[in-house]
Order: sequence, then C-alpha cells, then structure tokens
Amino acid sequence: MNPVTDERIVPVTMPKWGLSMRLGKITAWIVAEGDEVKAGDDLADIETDKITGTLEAATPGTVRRIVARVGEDVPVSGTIALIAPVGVSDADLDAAVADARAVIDAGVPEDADGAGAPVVQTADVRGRKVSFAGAGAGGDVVLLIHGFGGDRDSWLFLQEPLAARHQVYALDLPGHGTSSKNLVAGAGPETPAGAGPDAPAGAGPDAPPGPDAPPGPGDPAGLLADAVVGVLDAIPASRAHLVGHSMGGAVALAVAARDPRRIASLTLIAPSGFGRQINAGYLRGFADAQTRRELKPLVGQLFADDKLVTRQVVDDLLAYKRLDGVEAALHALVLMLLGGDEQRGDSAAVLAALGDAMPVTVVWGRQDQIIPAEQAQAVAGAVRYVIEGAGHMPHMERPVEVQTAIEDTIARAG
Amino acid sequence: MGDAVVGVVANPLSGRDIRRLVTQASVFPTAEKANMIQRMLTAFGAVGVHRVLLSTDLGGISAAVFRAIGRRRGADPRWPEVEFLDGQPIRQTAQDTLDAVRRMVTAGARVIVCLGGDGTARVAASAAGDVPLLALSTGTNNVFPAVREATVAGLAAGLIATGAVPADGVTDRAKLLEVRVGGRVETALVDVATSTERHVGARAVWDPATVTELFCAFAEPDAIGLSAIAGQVRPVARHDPHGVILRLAPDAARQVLAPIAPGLVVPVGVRSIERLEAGPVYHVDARAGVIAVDGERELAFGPGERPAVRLRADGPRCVDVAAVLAASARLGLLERVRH
Amino acid sequence: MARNITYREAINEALTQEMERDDTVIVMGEDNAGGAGAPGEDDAWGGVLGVTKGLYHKFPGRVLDTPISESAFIGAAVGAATAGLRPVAELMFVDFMGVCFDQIYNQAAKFRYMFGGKAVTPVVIRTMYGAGLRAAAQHSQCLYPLFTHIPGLKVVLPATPYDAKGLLTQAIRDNDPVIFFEHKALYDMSGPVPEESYALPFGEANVVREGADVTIVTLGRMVHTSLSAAAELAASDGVQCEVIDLRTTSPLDADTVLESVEATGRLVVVDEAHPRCSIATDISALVAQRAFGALRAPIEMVTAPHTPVPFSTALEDIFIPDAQRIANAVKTVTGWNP
Amino acid sequence: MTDTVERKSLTREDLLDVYRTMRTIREFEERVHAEFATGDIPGFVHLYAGEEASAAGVCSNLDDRDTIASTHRGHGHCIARGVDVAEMMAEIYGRKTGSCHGKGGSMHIADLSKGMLGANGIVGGGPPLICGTALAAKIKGTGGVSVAFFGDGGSNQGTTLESMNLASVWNLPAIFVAENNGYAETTSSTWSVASDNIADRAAGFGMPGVIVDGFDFFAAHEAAREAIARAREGGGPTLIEMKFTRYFGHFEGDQQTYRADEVARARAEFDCLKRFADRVTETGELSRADLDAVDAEVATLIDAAVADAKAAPLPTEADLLTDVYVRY
Repeated sequence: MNPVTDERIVPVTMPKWGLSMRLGKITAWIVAEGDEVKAGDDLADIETDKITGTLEAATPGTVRRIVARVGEDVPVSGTIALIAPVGVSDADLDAAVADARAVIDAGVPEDADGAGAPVVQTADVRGRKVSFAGAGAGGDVVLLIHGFGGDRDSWLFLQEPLAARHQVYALDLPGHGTSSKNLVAGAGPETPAGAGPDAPAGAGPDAPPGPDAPPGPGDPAGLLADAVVGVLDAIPASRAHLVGHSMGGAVALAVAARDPRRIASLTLIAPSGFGRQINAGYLRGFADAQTRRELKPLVGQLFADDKLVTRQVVDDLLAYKRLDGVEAALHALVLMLLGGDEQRGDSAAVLAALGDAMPVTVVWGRQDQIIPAEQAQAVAGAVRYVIEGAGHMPHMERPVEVQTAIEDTIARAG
Repeated sequence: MGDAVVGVVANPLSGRDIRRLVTQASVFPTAEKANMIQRMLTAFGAVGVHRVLLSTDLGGISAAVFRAIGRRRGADPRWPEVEFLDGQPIRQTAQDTLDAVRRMVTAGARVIVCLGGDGTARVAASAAGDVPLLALSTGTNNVFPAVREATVAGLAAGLIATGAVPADGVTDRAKLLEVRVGGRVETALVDVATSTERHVGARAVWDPATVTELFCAFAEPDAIGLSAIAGQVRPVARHDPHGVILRLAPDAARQVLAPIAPGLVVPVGVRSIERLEAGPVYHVDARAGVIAVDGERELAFGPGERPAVRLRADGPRCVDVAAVLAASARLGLLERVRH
Repeated sequence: MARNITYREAINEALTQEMERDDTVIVMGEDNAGGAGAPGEDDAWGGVLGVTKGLYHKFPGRVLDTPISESAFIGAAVGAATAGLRPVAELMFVDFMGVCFDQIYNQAAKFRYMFGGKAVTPVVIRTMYGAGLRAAAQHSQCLYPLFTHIPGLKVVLPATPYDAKGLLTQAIRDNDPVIFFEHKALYDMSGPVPEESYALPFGEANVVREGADVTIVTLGRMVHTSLSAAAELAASDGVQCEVIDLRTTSPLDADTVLESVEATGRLVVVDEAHPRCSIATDISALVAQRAFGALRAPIEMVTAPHTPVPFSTALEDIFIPDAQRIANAVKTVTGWNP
Repeated sequence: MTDTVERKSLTREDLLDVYRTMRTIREFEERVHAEFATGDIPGFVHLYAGEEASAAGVCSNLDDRDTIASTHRGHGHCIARGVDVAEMMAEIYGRKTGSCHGKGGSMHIADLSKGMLGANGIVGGGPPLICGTALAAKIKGTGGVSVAFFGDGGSNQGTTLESMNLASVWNLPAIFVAENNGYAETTSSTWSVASDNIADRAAGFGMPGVIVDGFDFFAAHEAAREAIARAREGGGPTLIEMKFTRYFGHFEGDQQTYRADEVARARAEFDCLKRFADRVTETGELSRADLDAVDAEVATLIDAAVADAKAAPLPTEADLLTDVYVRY
C-alpha cells in the first residue's frame, strides 16, 4: 500500500462471503460519489458464485470515489470505493484510486485466499465426524452455531469481520453441512439402509434410500450439544463465546447449562424454545421438499426481502437435502423441535437455571416469519436487539448490526 | 474275382455319453471321424479298391465326406466310388449301425471297417458274420477296437478287399460272450456285468460298488474299464480259449485298484475268481438289476428271470493290420516300377 | 462444501461408494479391470478410459472382465439383476448396441410388463456416446433416441460431474433398467462434487441459466455449448436465454420445459443426435402440442446433420452443433415476424 | 465352492411326482392343441408334447435355489418347474388371472418366484440370462444352478455360443440343454446337411458335452443329475443334448408337410410316458393303479383349468399402462 496515502481515507473492500469465494461482482451501486452514509447504510448489491447480498457501510463518512464498475469481477478484499471526510484532497484520493484499479485490473492472483483463509477441520465426536472452520488469531474464541437445515456457510457475512478481533469458529451440526448425517440410532458408519430388493419378488422401496419409517430412539438434542462441546475440545478452547441461531440458540443454551464456567457469553439469534408458536409448516415443508419447485417458496419465508433467495441458494439447499441420510436427520429434528404444531423445547427454563452466570444477548428480526419476534420478551435478563428489515436470518440480512450485538456481548463478558 | 468292396460304418454318437460328465472322458469330434474316413478313401484308392459302402448319419460325418468327395475331383490317387447307404429312416440309435452292416454284408463287402468305441464294435460284430471286421477306435476309452492310424488301417482293409492278401492268414476269430434274459439275447466282445442299478438310464457303469458279477471274455492288465479289474488279478489273453468270472463286493477283503474309466481309479472288492469255460452256461446269482454288456447297461431283469451267460469262440473275424502290412511287405504288393 | 473433481472421477466415486454401501452391486465389461489373464498388472486399464480404475482391487470378485461378447454379458447382467444382484454393465461404445440390443429392448425392458409385474430388473448399462474425438462413424454416435423410444427403459445423460455422480447413484439404486450415457468429451471436465453419496431423482430437468427471452432445451455435452452461446448473446445482443438441461430423456420433465416456453414464447432445442426421430423432434412435438398458444415463433432445432459421423476434423467440427449455430437459431426465433 | 453333492436316488414319491409332471405336460399340450383348433386361443402356441422326459428329467434335479430359462416352446418347462397350471391356461387365453395377467401370452409365461425366468419368444434369448442368474448364485454362494433350454435352432444363435463361452470363462454353475428335435423351424436335418452334433461344440467351449436319448426319462435324469451336481460343486458348465422327435408341428397350424409319418411312429415306439410307465411297473416301483389315479387327477386338473380360463375376466384398460416401471 502507498505510505503517502492519507489515513483518513477508508477503503470499502469486496467482502469475503464464504470460504470458496475468490471474487465478487457489483450488480448495482446504491450510493453515488458525494453521498453521506452512516454505519449500516446500504452501499451496493454484490453477486458471488454462491450468493447475492447487499454490502453495508462499516463506518460513517462521505463516498468520495466509486472505484469498481458494475459487472466487473473484483477480487476479495479489493477496494471498490473510498469513504473519506471532505478535507481529504482529490490528489490523494486519485492516487488511492489508481492503486485500487491496479489490483482490480490484475485479476485474481492464484493464492488470493492464501493466508488467513479459514481451514476446514474435523473433530471425531464418539464416532461421528463434525466439521468446523476457524478464522482470525488473537482475542477470545467465538463459536457460531447455525440452525435447522443450515450450515457453517450461513455465517459467511459475519465470520470474516468478527475474525478481525477474535478467533471465530463455525461448525456444521450433525446432520448438516459436511458433518456425519447419522442422527438416528447409535454412532454407526454412514450407511443408510440399501434400497435394493433381495428376492426378485420383493421389490424394495424405490430410491431414495432410507426407509420413511420414523428414526429410532436416541436424543438428537444431546447429540447436537455433544458436537459443540467436541469442537470446543478440538480447538481447544477452555472458554468461549457462543452465538446460536434458531435451533442453534437452544443448543448453545444446552452447552452453557452443561458447563457454565466454560461459556463466556451467549448471543441468541431468534432462538427456539422461548414460546409455543412456530411456523411448523416451514419446518415440515423443508424436511419433506423433494424438488426445487417445492423448496423455493419455503426458503423465501426465511428472509424479510426474498431478493436473497437466488436460484443458486435453492440449488445448494436441494443438493444438501439430497445427501444420503439428510432426509432422515431433518425428520428426526422436526420430531425434536415440534410437539404437534407448537415448539417443544423450554429454553426459558434452561436460561433461568443459568442465573446470571454469563452475559446473554438476544437478537431478533422484526419481520421473522418462522419464530415471532415477540418471543424475545421471554429471554429473561438478556440485552435485546430487534432489527428492522430482517426476517429469521438477521445474521445474513443485517450482518453489521448483528456483529455489533456480538461485539457488545463479548465486551460485557470482560 | 468280383468287386473289391469295403464297408465303412461310423457312429456319430460314440464318445458322447455320461462318462464325459462323471469321468474325464474326452469328446471325439465328428469332424475327426470324417477325416479318418477320407484318409481311408485315399488308402483304398491307392490299393485299387473299386467301391466303398458308407453309412449315413444325422451327426454330420456322412455329410462331411459327401462334401469332401465333391471337392476331390481329379486329385491323385483317385478315391474309389462311394455309395451312401440311403433310403432308410435314421433313428439315431444302435439300430442304424445294425442296418448298415447288414446291408454291407448282403452287398458283398469283403471287409467291414467300423469307427467308434466298444459299443459300436459290439453292434457291428453282431451283424458282420464271417466278413472280416476291422474295428478302429475313435478315442482312447476302448478295449476291443484297435487304436490305429486310419490310413494304415485303410491300406490293410483295401489289401484284403482286393484279395491281394488272403484274409485267412491275417484275421483271428475273437471270443464272444452271449447273455440271455428270457427271450432277449445280447452279445459282448469284452465283458458282461450284473449291475444293481434298477434302470438302463444313461447306460454307462462307473460305480464299481453297483457291480456284483463280472464275466470277461479276455482281461488285459493294461486295459481300461471293468475288464481291467480282472486284468490285474487273473489276466486272460484274447487268444486264450477260456475267460474269467469275478464276484465283486465293496467290503471284500481283497481290494484291487483298477482304472475303470478315464480319470477314475478306484478300489474294487473281489470276493471270488473262477475260470469261465467256453461252451457251458453260467447263471447269474443276482435276483434283479441290469445286465451291462461291454460296460453299457442294456438288459433290465426282475425276480424269476435268471440271466444266462455263455462264452463262445465264434466271435467276429478281426483283421490283424500288422500282419496284413507285413504280408504286403513280403510280397512287395505296394511296390511299383517307374516306366 | 464440495471439491472439484472430473466427470470421470465422479463416476468412479459413485461406483465405489455404491459398491461399498451395497455388496450386491457388481461391475462388468470389457477391460473393466483390464489385463485379466495377461501377465501384467491386473488393474491395467480400469475401463478403456480409466473410469473403473481401482475397483478391481477394492472389490475382489465383483469387478468382472468379459470376453467381447456383448449379447452374453449384457444378457448375463440382465439375468443377474432378476436374481438379486445390481449389475453395472459397461457397453463400451453405444455404437455397439447392434450386437446386444435384443437383450436390452426385448428382455430387460419387457420383463416387468410381460411377466405381469412380477419381475424386478435393477440393471444399469453404462455406455459412451458423442462425437468430437475423431473416432469416426462407428465410435461417435449418440443413439439415445433409440433407447428413449423403448417403454421399460430409463435413459440418463449427465452433463456435469455433480450430475454424473448423483444420477449414476440413483441409476444403481433404481429398480428399473437404466441406460446411462457418458459423453466421451466430458470425462476430463471438472466441477464441484460433494464427497458424500447423494442420488438425483430422474425426470427433473435442471435450469442451468435463467433468462426471460428464449428457452434453449438441450442435454449432455450440448448444455455447455448452449451456455456459451447464451453468454455471447447476452453480451452482444442483450438477449437473455434460459438454458434447460433435460438430464433424463425417459422419464422426461415436460413441466419445466413447458413452463419456460410459456414464459419466453420462443424455443430452440439443441440435440447432438441426428435430426430425424430425435430428442429435438420429441421436445418440439411436446411443445407444439401442449404450449402452442404460447409460441411467438416457430420452434428451431439445432442438431447434427442426417449423415453418419464424418472422420476428418474439418467435417466433424461442422457436424457437431456449435455455439454459433445455436446463436443463429436464437436470432431466428427472436427476429421472426409472421 | 461346496464339497461333493450327494446324488440322491429316486424314491417312490419322486417317481410318482415325475409321472404326474409328465402326464400334466402331455394333457396340457394335447388340450391346448384341441382348443386352439376351435379358434378360442389368440395368437400362436408352440407345443412341447413328446419332449416331456427332457423337462422332467432335468427339473426333477432342481430345487428352489435354481433358475431355468425356456424357449418359445416353454409350457413343458413351466409345468416341470411348478408354475401354476390353471394360471398358465388362463394366460394362454389372455385372461387377467393368467400367470402374467394376460400381458405375456404362451411365449412369455414366467414365475420368477419358482425360478422360472420365462419362456422366450426370441430364439437364443435365454442363455445369456441364465449366465446372469448363475453368476448371481455363484457370487452369493447359494449353490444354485441355472439351466437354459434351447432348440437345435437356438444352438446356432450367436447369443447361445457366446453364453457357453462366457459360462466357461467365468466357470458358472450353468447347464445348457439343447432339445434337438431334428427340425429347426422347417429345415429338416437330412444326412446331407452338415449339422454336427450340438454336443460336439461343448469341447470348443471347454465344457463336457453329452448326448442323451430324449425319450428316456432315466437317461435324461441321470445325465442332468450328474451335470447339476458337478455345477453345484463348482465344476462349471455342461452341455446336454437331448435327441428326440416332436409330435406336433413347429407351431400350431403348421401343416408339417416336411414330417412324413414320423409322428405316428415316434408316438408308438418311443413315447416317453409309455416307456416310463412300463419301466416303473416292471420293476414294481409303481403300480398301474398308481398311474391311473394320477391320470384321473390330471384330467380333472386340466378340465378345471380350461373351464376357469374361459370364464376368467379379460384385463381392463386400466391394466394397459401398469407394470411398465417399478416407479417412473
């Protein structure tokens, strides 16, 4: 970088959304040169091979230069705009623009995701493989726990920014991502029941494999908590801040209840178990959906603005749902989460039992169509954030505000 | 002197019975039998045979020879005229061989060559009467027919047919075993056995435990088949006037290892050994079972039907190929003067 | 979540994982292991293009080399399928169907119906197809329309490594006879493929590119040719093409095709097979019959010509439908006025 | 593979079963011959009368581990394998209650649960299939054997020759039974036609080939018993050639101009049922009364089968589109 550049110039960089992202493309600029922005204001719509999303301003100031053109491929962390106070000279800005242009025009160097890129590791938790990925050095350990049907990529807008000051890990819960899918009886190898008929006469059930019979005994909630503890042991982390979304919130609470001293703070995002009401249709629909046509409208319900629901997002979810064992796992979780059409768990009681062992924060999207935001009231003793314009996925819809909530919670833990 | 006529009968079904399954007996290909006949035709032509009577079959032997004659045209030495015995329905059973040999005898054949195994030789012999018989073996699982190169056998048969070598000095009368069951009569050239099997079925006998009595016209120590049992304990030569009777029992004290079929060398219990005189009738002890002639089950018999066996000296007049060719050498019959 | 592997590796992985999961799965074909009986290394070839490499040692007794007797071993695979095995037989080139087609269309395809629903014949026949490798007329044909015509057979044509693994896994688990077409030119193409097993349902087309102006229905290798045509058209003329990869011609996902044509009103069908009685004519008839009202221009078909596949590079390159011909067809339907 | 297999001899019950099977085949085919003439039976049928000893001789050695595949002349093999006779008759009448619900017809009668992989309208269609079932038995170690029946016509089909070679190369427990009735379609086998013994070809494929008198049940049974035991012991494939003469034409309605008087002669002299009855009564294993009782039983069975078939419902339009796929 050019030492001459004025420190007051703040580069707006192409964010890294997801492990495999190497470049992004601006599909539309929302601001223009000269606009004033506050932290959290929308700057530009960005599209990657995995996802499209809106980049928000991290710091207040004036947009003095737009560097990247619409439709141009920009490498991750390449500068796409410059925010600077009115006092900074045009000459300094133009110099910074030239540097930024050089990076964009050079295209993506081979090892663009070299240093600091999160490395995928696996922990063996009583015979089950649990995948997790960490980023960032120093600071406290933060473990991000996704919800029903999600995976560690759902934290792609948060993990990188949080990693600036903390060691941030995200895991795939059993039955999700690349972790073992076998949630049902015992920790066995990954062989779902073959569908092959043995005698010519008896035609076994046609593919997909795995009988439709309800899963056997075994306690999925326990298995999920074991996985989180397993990852903490594998890092290793004697003390960690937990961030749990939806079902992941209940799992975070369960882990905290097991070993309160080990959990420094809890940030619960639209956590399950704090009320009876839930969009049971979404849960069952997601577990049962077989085709893109059935899945697309369901995924739309997760977001306040379903612009985020691109074909690629639906295809990725469909690809996940077709992995062997996933259908059985999801049905087991639906049985765990629902009693009839209502929520089964009682997170409030778990939280109460924790007393004030650690600072607790709850974050909810005002427009959450899965678990109503009113249930935030039931999270006793927690600092509450209700975010406008966010549905059930505030950590993807409003990442900057969720990041703020997490940072505050970590600070309160001291 | 009349025409020098040779009869040739070939059995397309020989070498294909169940012994291919229960032992390692080989399958003697039809094409090879056809080749043997063609080699003989060349030999016959060389020594001046006028006519050959050839049996017809549905197995492809006569067809192959028929096509070969078509291709032969003027090749040297010229083949004699070949007449295919036609006009009778082919039943693909032993009856075909009997019918062919009888027609050859009535047509004045001076010598009859039969290609096959013991079974074919046995049937041909029963119809050949006094006409000299040259039994050529197709395959190695045989006792009676000679294992001989067809061309040389052809020369021998041809020399007899043309009268160049008088038959008397070069043929030997073989012994014959006659077995009667009620009104039915069968003859055997090598042996007659009583089997405890209840049905003729697949004919062959390969389990010695089922054989209780064995009558042998002759028994050579280097034979294959049931007579090999006697061949190891009481050998009898082809020219000996008598034969031998063995009574067998699996649990008999005296056990002898015998090659009773290709790849089948098994211990056989011998209870008693008795000389078989030519002429007198011997009755079989067994009350029921099947009589096997030359190792093939043929006559089933029940209680009250006591099969009778008799050794006779008036079997077929077998051509001694070596003797014929030795005579030809003495008489220079195959020598020619180049002009 | 998924690493990049090639189309060939994806197929090998599907075979390996299914053989690990179900010991009734067996693999047979000419040189599937390779070198049987010959003194050299046993797993010499692992299939003529290495697709079955490594299976021989991993699954002793379940990877069978065969003499060159397609009727016998394809028929044997069909017979074994009725007796509790799940054979994956390889007909090296689909061009060889002539020497074993009776065992496929008269035996395997008809058993269930002919025997009143009593037979189950879970056999998979993998085969290579497609031009472009200068293999000339008897090693470059498509021929999938012939199999598509036969009731009782399912016909599958993966275009990407991800689809190849998922569709082959489904084919092996499927309880009906499946003919699995692998394009020779795609073996070395790589793409993201999850490590874990997964099965893709038959009869679900894949919209590989969204677009509002023209619907391009295609399959197999032509999916990639159509995508490059669509990219050119978007950049040059701003025409947005929706590219639909059929993935299976039997069963056929008619709804996705009809839905798209009802939206765009314009259809181009791209099919590497010959023009007569092909998938192109089949889709055109379907749309003409069930979405005629939506059509704003006659249907365009881009296919190989009605000739055997030529050998010389100059001819084979113009034999195979290319992006330019597809773009021309798109321009024809967009520029058409009654 | 397995140690030596014990060769069981035929008990009284076995012989009675054999006679019932052969008599059932004969009566079934005679009745179909008669009914066909009335025009009630659709399509065309090929009858097996005269060759009963082959089907009974082979199938009396099989058990439920084994599989057979037949030819277009398959009624005898179906009955010998235990396929329901009433259902077979209903199938020939194209009725819903038929073995294949009326969708297969005479040339495709099958019952996989009985190890009957179907009659086959394609000459030489069966041999590759039984290589497969034999391979399955070998891989699963069930000790099962598979038998392909084919005619002298089928013996010249590429599929048959390829299958015999494949069975040898893979050392499969497979038995190839060539039922040589001397007439492939109408090309009679005269002495000038170069058709060699089918059994001869076995040597070329590295397996034993035996010729059996097709009119003698005991000869057929013994040869098949040894071949099947050999296959169960891992000895590999065998070719058995049954030699006999068909009673009826190549297909019903075939005027048999090419056959002269052979049928009458064969019926009288070589009839396998008559010979079997004579043999078992001579040895006292069965009595004439036993045989007559079976004859009566079979007569009522066939009468009932025809009556039921004629009264049975035809398949409906709804049946047309079912059973094409397991799931589409």
